[in-house]
Amino acid sequence: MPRAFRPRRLPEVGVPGRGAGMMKPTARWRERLASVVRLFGRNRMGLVGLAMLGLAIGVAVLAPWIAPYDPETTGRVTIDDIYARPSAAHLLGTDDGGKDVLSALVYGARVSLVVGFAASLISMLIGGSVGLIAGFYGGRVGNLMMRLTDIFLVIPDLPLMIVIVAMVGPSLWNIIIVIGILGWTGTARIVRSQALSLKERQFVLRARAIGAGNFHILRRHIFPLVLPLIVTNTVLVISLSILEESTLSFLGLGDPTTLSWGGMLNFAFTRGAISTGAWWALVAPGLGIVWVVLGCTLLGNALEEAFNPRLQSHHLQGEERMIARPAQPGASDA
Amino acid sequence: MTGPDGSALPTRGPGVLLTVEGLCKRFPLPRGFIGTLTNRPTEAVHAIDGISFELQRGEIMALVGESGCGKTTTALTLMGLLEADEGTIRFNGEDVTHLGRSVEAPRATIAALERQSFRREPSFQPTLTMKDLRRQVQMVFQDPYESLNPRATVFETVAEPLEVHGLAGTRDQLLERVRRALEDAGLHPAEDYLWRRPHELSGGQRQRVVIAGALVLEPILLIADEPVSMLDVSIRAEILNLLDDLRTRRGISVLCITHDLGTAAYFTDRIAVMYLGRIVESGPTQAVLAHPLHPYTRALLSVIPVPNPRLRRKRMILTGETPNPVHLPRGCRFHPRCPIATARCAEADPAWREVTPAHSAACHEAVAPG
Amino acid sequence: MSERPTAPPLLDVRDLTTRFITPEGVFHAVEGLSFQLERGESLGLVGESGCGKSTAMLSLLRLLPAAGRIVGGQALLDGTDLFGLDESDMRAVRWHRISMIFQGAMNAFNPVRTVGAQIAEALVFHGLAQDRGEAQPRVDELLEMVGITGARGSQYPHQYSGGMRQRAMIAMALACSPQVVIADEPTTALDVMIQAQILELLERLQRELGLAVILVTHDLSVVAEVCHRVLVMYGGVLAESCEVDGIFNQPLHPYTRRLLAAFPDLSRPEGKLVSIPGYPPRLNALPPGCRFAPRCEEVHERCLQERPKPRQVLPGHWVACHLHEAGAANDRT
Amino acid sequence: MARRDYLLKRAAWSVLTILFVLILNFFLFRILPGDPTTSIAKDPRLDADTRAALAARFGLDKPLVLNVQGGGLFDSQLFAYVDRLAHGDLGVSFNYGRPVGEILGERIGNTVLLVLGGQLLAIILGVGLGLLAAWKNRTPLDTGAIIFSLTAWSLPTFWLGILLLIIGSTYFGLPTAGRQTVGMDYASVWAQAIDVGRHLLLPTLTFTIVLLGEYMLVMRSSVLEILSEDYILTAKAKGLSQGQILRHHALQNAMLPIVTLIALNLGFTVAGAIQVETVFSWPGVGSLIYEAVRRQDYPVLQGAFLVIAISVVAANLAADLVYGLLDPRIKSP
Repeated sequence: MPRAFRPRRLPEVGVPGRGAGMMKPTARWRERLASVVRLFGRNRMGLVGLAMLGLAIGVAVLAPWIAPYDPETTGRVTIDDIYARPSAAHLLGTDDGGKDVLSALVYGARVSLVVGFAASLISMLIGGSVGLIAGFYGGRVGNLMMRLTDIFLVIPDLPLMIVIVAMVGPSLWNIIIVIGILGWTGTARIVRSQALSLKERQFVLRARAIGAGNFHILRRHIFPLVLPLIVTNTVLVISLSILEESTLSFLGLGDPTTLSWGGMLNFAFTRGAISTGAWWALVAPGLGIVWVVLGCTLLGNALEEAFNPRLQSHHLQGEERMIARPAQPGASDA
Repeated sequence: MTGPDGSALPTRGPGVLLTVEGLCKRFPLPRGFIGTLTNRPTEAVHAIDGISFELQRGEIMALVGESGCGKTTTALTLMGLLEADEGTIRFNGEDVTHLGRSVEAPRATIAALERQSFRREPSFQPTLTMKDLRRQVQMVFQDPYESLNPRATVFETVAEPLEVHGLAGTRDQLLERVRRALEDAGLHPAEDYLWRRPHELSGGQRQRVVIAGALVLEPILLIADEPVSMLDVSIRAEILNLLDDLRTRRGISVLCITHDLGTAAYFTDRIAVMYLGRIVESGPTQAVLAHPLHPYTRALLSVIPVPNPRLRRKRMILTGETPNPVHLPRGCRFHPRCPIATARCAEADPAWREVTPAHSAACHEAVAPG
Repeated sequence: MSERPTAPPLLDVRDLTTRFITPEGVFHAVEGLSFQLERGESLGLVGESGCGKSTAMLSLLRLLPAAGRIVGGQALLDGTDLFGLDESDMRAVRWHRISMIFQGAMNAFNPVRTVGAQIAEALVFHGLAQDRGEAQPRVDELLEMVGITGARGSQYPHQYSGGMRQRAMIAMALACSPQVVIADEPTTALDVMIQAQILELLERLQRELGLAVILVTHDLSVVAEVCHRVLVMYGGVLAESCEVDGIFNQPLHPYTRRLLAAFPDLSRPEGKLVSIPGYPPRLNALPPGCRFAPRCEEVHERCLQERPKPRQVLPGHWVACHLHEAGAANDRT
Repeated sequence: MARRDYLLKRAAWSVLTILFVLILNFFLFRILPGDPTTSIAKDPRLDADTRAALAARFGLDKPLVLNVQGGGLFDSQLFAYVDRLAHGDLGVSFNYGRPVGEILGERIGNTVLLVLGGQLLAIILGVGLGLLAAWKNRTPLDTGAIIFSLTAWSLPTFWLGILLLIIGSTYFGLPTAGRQTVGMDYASVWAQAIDVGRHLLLPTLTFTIVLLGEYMLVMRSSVLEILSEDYILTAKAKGLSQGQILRHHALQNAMLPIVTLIALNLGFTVAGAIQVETVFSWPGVGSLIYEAVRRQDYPVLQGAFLVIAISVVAANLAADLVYGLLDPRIKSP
């Protein structure tokens, strides 16, 4: 009743039994899952993102069967093979070493995805736990963690990554670890603020009044409500990690033993692809990065909408359609 | 009744359940950055400032006051969710004031408690722990929209207290106890509600689920903080009647915290009126309504709207708002807003007096009716 | 009030019908609501949450959310149909002729602008002052009228207490000297003492300024205290409407009677509070007959099939109930 | 919290962060493998005396953090480092053989020019577009703006730079590298400014597009939230037009999260600068880092990181101060 001033929520109505109450828990789980899928399905952009990501994963897994050439072995290279235009033999042309760009592109998907998933897993674990501890437990340890997060939030990531990778040496694992341990601050901040507001909620107070301890409350009331947020955030962190990996590789800090999209661009950029007009060597790997990152971004965006549905409209909308009565000039019958 | 050490307790009748004496709770205000550096003395909000009352077994008592008078702080302190700065809380004769700090009792003690509840065996007086206290004192919160975890099913919510206290037993036993609690709270058939989530329930049903969650531990005291103020008028009565019912059938005592004197009048035995962290008047409901002793109670009564236009009467409207309990006024804390204040009121804090039997007030001017 | 007015009413709402078009279906929020408001009259609009009372008021000012559609009816303000105006003419009507006091004034003020500036804004936009400076004396006057010293006008909403914010909201509503003030649950979130202060203020201003006030509330007793006439809504339709005394001392609609019994009444505390079992109707799946029929104790076969129309069963006393067809009203005294 | 308190707290906080950066920087270069001074002093091919002499020369014989063996508690590598920094000594570049401070000083202006221009454009466009998209929520315009923003966000900065470089040089004849045309004699300052501007065009555009997406998305969701607030309904009820509501009520409130975002985004901006400068050979700090990485010029790397980190902290503080000015809830409690 005090919510009358919020008509955008639509009049609240009592919810008499819908028969749903009779269902078994498993059936209700399926129903819930279905409702998330339905909500998600309404967002076309999310479906597109999911498809893009799925295709990239498929390509990465099936790389040996898809790629027309083996990127490791280089046959005899003649001058004509270097930066050869796209042709039937090389659908996307060749690169500065005379190798097939398409094959490198297919195998490069593996590096991007592995770095993206592994690094964001690390970020999620660190960020999620720091955020939960800082937000929920508070106290001295929580406060310290909060401060530390604030400091790491301010320190620019990429310069620090460059410095560390330059010094420890660019191996795939080093890159994953560095991206992972520097990418957690965003997650920590979001999880922290969510946990902070959740712990003030009345159902947490109720749990305390029952006699529940911190761990119980964390497990039963905080974590399940923070989880969707962590998942959504992780998807976005994957795209960020992939971007960061490609940037490091482009700057010459990629793992020299594996060929990533960023590394392909680095070679093309530093070895005259621009001046030779070999646009295919530049465009193809870049599109690869955009494909995967955009897929993740669209998916993350859709997940956010699904978990945290936004309002359909705001106060400045619907003015023109508000009067919808049939025209009745001068109708007076009262 | 006597306390655990054999000393006489200030009891009235055989069944004093809860005794609160001189309870104080202050919240220090943040001093700010400069304040901390210069070590400025810390100011504090005097949320509750020396309240005392008794609650009998099987009694429903209302603690009435406006927002900011400290009634919710009182509830949280009684629940052990806040620790009192001064004063004592005795539950069943035992001092439970600082249980929040104590270590948990060994499992054997808890097992003993399970076998012998206080109600059946008043002579048995083991040392209480916080966890035991939590089993016997349960709370119902104001906002049923907020006091349920939106992701948890009704079953999970109601079963949670049993799990926390390690009383879950087998799945079937658990289900049975949850079902019984739901039925007791007026949700029947319980099967219809077990697997619903809060958004599938109406406001009244949610509040019933909260009450079921409190009942499942079979408490002997229920602290209800504004149990109906967020509900539609047409369903308030069913919740209030449910509380009344629990008292009649189970002998559960209820401490109802509310701002609504009108509602309190309907189902409570006794009313205590709070103003600025203190109880200013307390007595049997009928006596307080018929002959309010304290001017603040009189004012509160006069402004409660009565749904009968023929009874429009002179309202006694106090000016201003309840002051901030940081700097308490000298003398009687009500005197700056009091319509009958005298010079004496600005000087001396009035003593707590029993004006007529069981009906007391803290006012210099309070006189027995007639 | 009881004497028949000769002049046409100030506000004449006829057959107002408002719906919400949503993915969950069409919500029949207000259906065929008619009422009149006389000059200087105070009308109470009572009902539980979701009964359509706020929607009806927002419809008058055409402030519905985007899903809202006014699908029928007229709202004649001094003979002009508000629903026939174009948007810019409607803007001129808002606040200048009909203003609104919102519930929860906490959120009704912009947090980053001073209270004074927000009151002055209304004056400037309606051409009652050239600029902020020229509006200042009027802003001070308005604030003082509601008991706030003018100097506090330069403060921000968060520096006000709840009661003061509600006073400031009233001051803002009166800025352009409107003929009609709609007060939507003006005291719901406030303490009893502050509620009494605000109600007293509203009563005083209404008397002194000759305002016509529509008081929207769920609280029957508030209406009993301050209104001349009452309109009870249930499930989007009118249930009963008459002078305030009639509603409380001769309620005809079963819903009104049940609702009265659910209210605590300090003048007869020996009575027992009774709740109304069941739920209000879902506005996107309405029963075919009377909307109260599923909860009604006196339900008949007819109630389940046919919707009752509002009828005047006593002078000035309208009821929408099959039990009270014309002439059937004499069974109660 | 009083404003003075807020400002002091933020300032103290920034100092603490800078201290942390200093210590981090020190340890990074002492502990991680790869620092040549450390490795030389440990080179097993040298005899023990030479190693000791080298270590003494670089101060590596001293304890790392605190000297507890005697000779003063602060006679350690850490405090020697801090002492050198305090005198503006950032070491000598391996590659250029000149003090790092000097090299950075020459280049920092160019980076600021680039970053500032790109930021300003991105903020103006992002805020405008975000406001528009939110206002026209769920229309094709809104969808288009979202898709554009998400795509822009997903573009690797360096790749976008390369694309624009190819397009700009092929079709528009724009210069592709450096700050100005090499060996050009300028007739006037004006002519020089035009030349620099032509060089600046593509890098700034790259920068703007990359930043634009996020600003737009945040502005959009921030405005959406504000336009759903109760005070917007109040403003509408007051008779304000849509444009007036957007200008007077939505814009300032929505800017608050943008200010925070700008502060948080500075690290991202720096990352963008490194990439853009690398692609366009823009003689700023970013391309200096790129060169230092290729040539393993550690003193330059260390110095550049320190300068960047401190500037970001300082800019963050500035953003905090602006926030304090914009939000009255901090200004006057």
